[in-house]
Amino acid sequence: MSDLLFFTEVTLAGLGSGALLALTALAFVLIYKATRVINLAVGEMLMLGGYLFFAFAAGLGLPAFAAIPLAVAGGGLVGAIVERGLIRPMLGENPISVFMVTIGLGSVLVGLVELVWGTDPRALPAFMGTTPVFIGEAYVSRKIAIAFVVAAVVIAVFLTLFRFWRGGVALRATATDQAAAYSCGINVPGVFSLAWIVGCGTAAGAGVLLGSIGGISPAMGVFGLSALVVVIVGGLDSVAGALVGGLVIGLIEAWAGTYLGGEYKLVTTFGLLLVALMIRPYGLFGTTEIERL
Amino acid sequence: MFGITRRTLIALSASAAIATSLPAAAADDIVIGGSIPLTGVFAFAGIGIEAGMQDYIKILNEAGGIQGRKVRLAYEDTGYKVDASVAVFNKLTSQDEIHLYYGDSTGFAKTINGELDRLGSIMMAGASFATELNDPKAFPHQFMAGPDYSEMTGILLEYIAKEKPGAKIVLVNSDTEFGRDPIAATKARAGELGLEVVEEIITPPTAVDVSTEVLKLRRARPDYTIFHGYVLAPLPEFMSQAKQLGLETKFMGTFWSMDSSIWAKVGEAADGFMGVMPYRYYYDEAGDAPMLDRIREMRPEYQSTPYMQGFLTAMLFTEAAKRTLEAGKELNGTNLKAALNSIENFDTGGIIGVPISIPGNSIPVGRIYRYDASAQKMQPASDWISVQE
Amino acid sequence: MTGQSETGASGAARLEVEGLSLSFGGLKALSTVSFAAEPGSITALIGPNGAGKTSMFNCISGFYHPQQGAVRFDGRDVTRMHPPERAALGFARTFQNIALFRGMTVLDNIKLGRHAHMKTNLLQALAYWGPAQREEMALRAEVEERIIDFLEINHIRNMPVAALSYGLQKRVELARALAMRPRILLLDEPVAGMNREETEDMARFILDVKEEWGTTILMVEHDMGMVMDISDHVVVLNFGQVIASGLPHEVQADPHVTEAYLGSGDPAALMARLRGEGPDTGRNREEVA
Amino acid sequence: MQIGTAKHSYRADEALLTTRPQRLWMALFALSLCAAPFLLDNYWLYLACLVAINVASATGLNILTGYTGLVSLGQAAFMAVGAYTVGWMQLNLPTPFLLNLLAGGFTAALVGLVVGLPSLRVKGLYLAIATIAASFILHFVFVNWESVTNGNSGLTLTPATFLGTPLTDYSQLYFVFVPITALMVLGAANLFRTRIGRAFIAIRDRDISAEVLGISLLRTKLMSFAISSFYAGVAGGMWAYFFRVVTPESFPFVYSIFFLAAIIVGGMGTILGAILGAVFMTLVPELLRFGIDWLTPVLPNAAAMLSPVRTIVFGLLIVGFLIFEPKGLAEIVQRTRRYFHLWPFKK
Repeated sequence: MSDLLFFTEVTLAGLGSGALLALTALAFVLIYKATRVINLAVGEMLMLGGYLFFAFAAGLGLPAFAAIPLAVAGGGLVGAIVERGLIRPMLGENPISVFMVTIGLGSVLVGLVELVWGTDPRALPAFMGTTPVFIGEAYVSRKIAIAFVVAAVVIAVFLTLFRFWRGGVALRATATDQAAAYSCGINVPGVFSLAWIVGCGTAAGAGVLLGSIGGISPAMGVFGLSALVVVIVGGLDSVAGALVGGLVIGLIEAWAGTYLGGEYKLVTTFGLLLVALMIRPYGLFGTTEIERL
Repeated sequence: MFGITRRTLIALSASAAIATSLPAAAADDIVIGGSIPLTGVFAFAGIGIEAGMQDYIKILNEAGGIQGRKVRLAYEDTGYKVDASVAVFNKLTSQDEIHLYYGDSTGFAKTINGELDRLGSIMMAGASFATELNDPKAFPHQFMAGPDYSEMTGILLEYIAKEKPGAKIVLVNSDTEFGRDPIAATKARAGELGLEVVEEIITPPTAVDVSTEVLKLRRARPDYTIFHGYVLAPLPEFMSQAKQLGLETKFMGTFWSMDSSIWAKVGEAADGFMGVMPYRYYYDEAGDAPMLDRIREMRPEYQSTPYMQGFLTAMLFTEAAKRTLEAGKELNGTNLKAALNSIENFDTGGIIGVPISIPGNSIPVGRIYRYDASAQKMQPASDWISVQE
Repeated sequence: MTGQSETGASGAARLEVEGLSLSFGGLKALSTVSFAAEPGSITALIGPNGAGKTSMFNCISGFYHPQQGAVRFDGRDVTRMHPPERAALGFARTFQNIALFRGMTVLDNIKLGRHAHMKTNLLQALAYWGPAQREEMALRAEVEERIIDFLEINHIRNMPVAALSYGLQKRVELARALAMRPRILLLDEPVAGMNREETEDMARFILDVKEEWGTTILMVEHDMGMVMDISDHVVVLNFGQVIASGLPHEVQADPHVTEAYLGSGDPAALMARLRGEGPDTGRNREEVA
Repeated sequence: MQIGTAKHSYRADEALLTTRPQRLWMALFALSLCAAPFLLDNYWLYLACLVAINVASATGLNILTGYTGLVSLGQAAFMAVGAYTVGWMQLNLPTPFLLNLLAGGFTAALVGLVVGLPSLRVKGLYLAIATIAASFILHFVFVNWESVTNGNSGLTLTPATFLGTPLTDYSQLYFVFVPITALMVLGAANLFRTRIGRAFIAIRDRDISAEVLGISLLRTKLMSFAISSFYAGVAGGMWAYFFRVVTPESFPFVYSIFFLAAIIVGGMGTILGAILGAVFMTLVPELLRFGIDWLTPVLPNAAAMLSPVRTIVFGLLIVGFLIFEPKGLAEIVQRTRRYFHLWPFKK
């Protein structure tokens, strides 16, 4: 096989996993944009999404087209509960404290999942088919190809909504200036809830995709850390940043994993993160926060 | 409901039922201590191990115990965390007089080794088959109830060399202590046997998406792919993608990947998976295995490979204790280990298909099995292979 | 840095600003501003809102770096120095919006002022050894006897700053600035947001500082009554330029000044303010939080 | 309340323990620490040693995060640096173990300085994330720098020897660890009586006005990083002598979260807080173990619930304290003290 074809295939695989990263990063961005909270529990929400799908599809025997929306809705519901129960009481507190609350929340979610479903890794019921996909001569794993398409569509929908839909505009306004948005009659608490519902729902959906590729386990939340790198590189408050950052990190991980070895994947990602922090602390597309005297 | 498997529930309640229905402890009980992972990433193994040990102890006690003394298992969950295992060890050894101990991980075996040497009163075995532990000088009070990881891959290579001389091999290992354990030994042994290792793939411990690794595999086009350092994931994804690509490679694994119930859940993609297994399977109908008949009598449903491991470990523990007491010696680490090493051509009741000897810290025998998806069973693909020198 | 640190603030310094220009992007905040604060005197910097007073202060304390011109401290060019170096030299300042450390007690806040003049290193600090302990004890004694007594804040020394009234917080900030052994004291609106009584107290303390400590004082202030009462010298800024300077009564009579103030609001109120009448305190309290 | 005017009373006023009851309690506490090894069984001694190690490291993190306001999720990685240094020295050099511990501390401090560099550019959450990145990079170094770290299998240490005796059992280690930890805690307490400690707090509260007071942000933040990682390094060194095996998997990322949780639960920015937090967070999972023992007769599968329940309790403690008692256990202790201070005169 030619080196060029191999490179193309690796690149395509990288783009595919990059799309998954971007989708997960989107959950970070939505929540951060509206509420200025870095939700480290996004990884665990993703895991929960995988398990909810598992429960609906394997446990209750529902077909995939019903189980997927239910899993996403379940994620959204948990998001709503978390926002009302944990995040709103912390409004106005030090952002670090809120960040730590989400770490605690992540731990609780992992424990609950272990309690209910045990710790064995499981495979999700297959619903994506098995025929391999070829782009030209280049092979792409079918699951990865599907994940790429789904992630791309979802991100495109979000970008459109942000621009044209009232709720999206309200979210952007809230992100820019909460007080001003409030005085313009925007229901700011409503926007907060909405952002958490949509963000956690998105994470749960990403969990279904990820779980169908690699199986589910209570430890799969670590994927959230890679997505965190994506948002830092892309900019915490930028949807476009999540998209570009996700693809970039996906590509770099794929190249590093292939040409250096699998053990270099994480270290390359985090090395990149450090460089990004030193050069552009607020990300490629993020808004610079101005320090005030 | 919600996909909690029946097996898990049964195993949990069974283990707990046994734990609660313990007869009142007598003062001269022989206590086997245990740091056992009933939860955490290795719970699947811990639950089976615990059940296996309990069952053998039950059989033994029903037959009168050891010189009239009952045997009892005192264990706690560790969640497969080294510090928790050490805490459990200290708690249990503070509560009971313990001479035999089951440990749950390589990390624990190494960590507690100094304490074992200091105490001098305990012989330990466990769930780790780490090559490093197979060294009677460095680990004089420990052993493993099977071949170490390098010996396991050695058995696989032996088989490959016979089936297809000069075969091309790819090694896939997880980037953990467990995963990297046999790499060096495997490469050396492959060279000796005239096999060619064409690619080494290391996956990050948290890898879920293995597309790029599969591409590497495709490029290397091996005859055999040997996985080590995993229980299940990401093997099925490797195998189904390889099948999609029409790769001819045969996939192989080591002991902890060999349970047939975990492959049953994978379905069709699992067909043809091979690996090395030191024990017989629950459903093996071989005529020379009275212990398997006994197990099937006690437990009508399938028991996992870790169950067999626990069962055999308890058998060897108690055999060593019996030999020590029969020789009129004190129960301590050194005497127990000496008694264990005196085991020669020992009949395990069919748990292992050949008589075993334990001159050192391991039992370097095993057999190649192949998974048959239609029967949902592992079928023997070779005879018993010994790599004892 | 130099010998004066042992003898306290005896060496009042001369501060000179020469041809200073500062712009943010295209916006000119200051253009060729020059003035001087003479040793041991009180100089007030006044001007309507947006005249560039705070920019000026930030240039002097080293937060902003002017594009042109120089700040001289006793003839030494300090324009490029970082704030901590300036502090070591004898610059001390208070902030318009109180910049006390709210998690600490009054005493610790004041002690912090001395930071740059202390020598305890990490090892000594961890062990709290002879030199470290001696230095801390000397500081405590000095703070107690020279500053806390002087500013009449004995009763609050162990209270957390956050629990104090606004006026007292301003006084603690002054105390902290004094602990810095200032050779020049920069006061950014020292009486903003205070009531009449608090303002009078503060004015008295500022005069006392000048007399007892002999420190050079430069202040920005909106309360004209107070400015006219205690200043030795007044500099008026408007649109980033000096439009007048001189003795208080001279400045008050300057038509440019009147015009500058008239041009920026309600004429009657501004005239009254310029004359130092009425209780107008310039800012409301919410803004200060 | 006027505290005397005579000069010598300033010293009394600045002492760590100012009242008689305080000194009495401290003496009692010290006495019970000395008596503990003779009263506790091996299991509790093991826990006591572990607590000592965790207190030392949590105190270090508290200096950085609680007092200086720089959030770090890299404490476990710094401990690992200390542990590897000590392990390597123990195996390759004839140096005494106390010197090795110090060297572990200094190496960790050096690494801490480098990791602290981004703190000049970024702060708050971004810094926390930079420390996460640093810990993953350090992990990579531990796995791949085989000549020093022995790769994935790690280092297996010989026991420390003190005055010719190998320190192997827990009571021996206890008598080494507890004084070291006590010294470290005392050092931290001292630090906040001096200019350096005050500068840390100033940076946490308002870094810009700290600069005007002549506090160099660069130097001070890095100093805080260095001290904090020094503490972690020494704690990691003790850890190495305690477990005697150091592998890349010995100091997982959740261990860093554990320390952050410990100072949140104990109380950020108080010496007492780090101690209480580390003790509490180390012992709670063990106490749950006993809870499971009692529950087993009632709830048949209690044993299999221990680990998930521990995970849940760990998370709930973090969340609960942040929402309901953000100042942590230290504040509860203070409240109790005030209550009893007035009791029985006032309800």
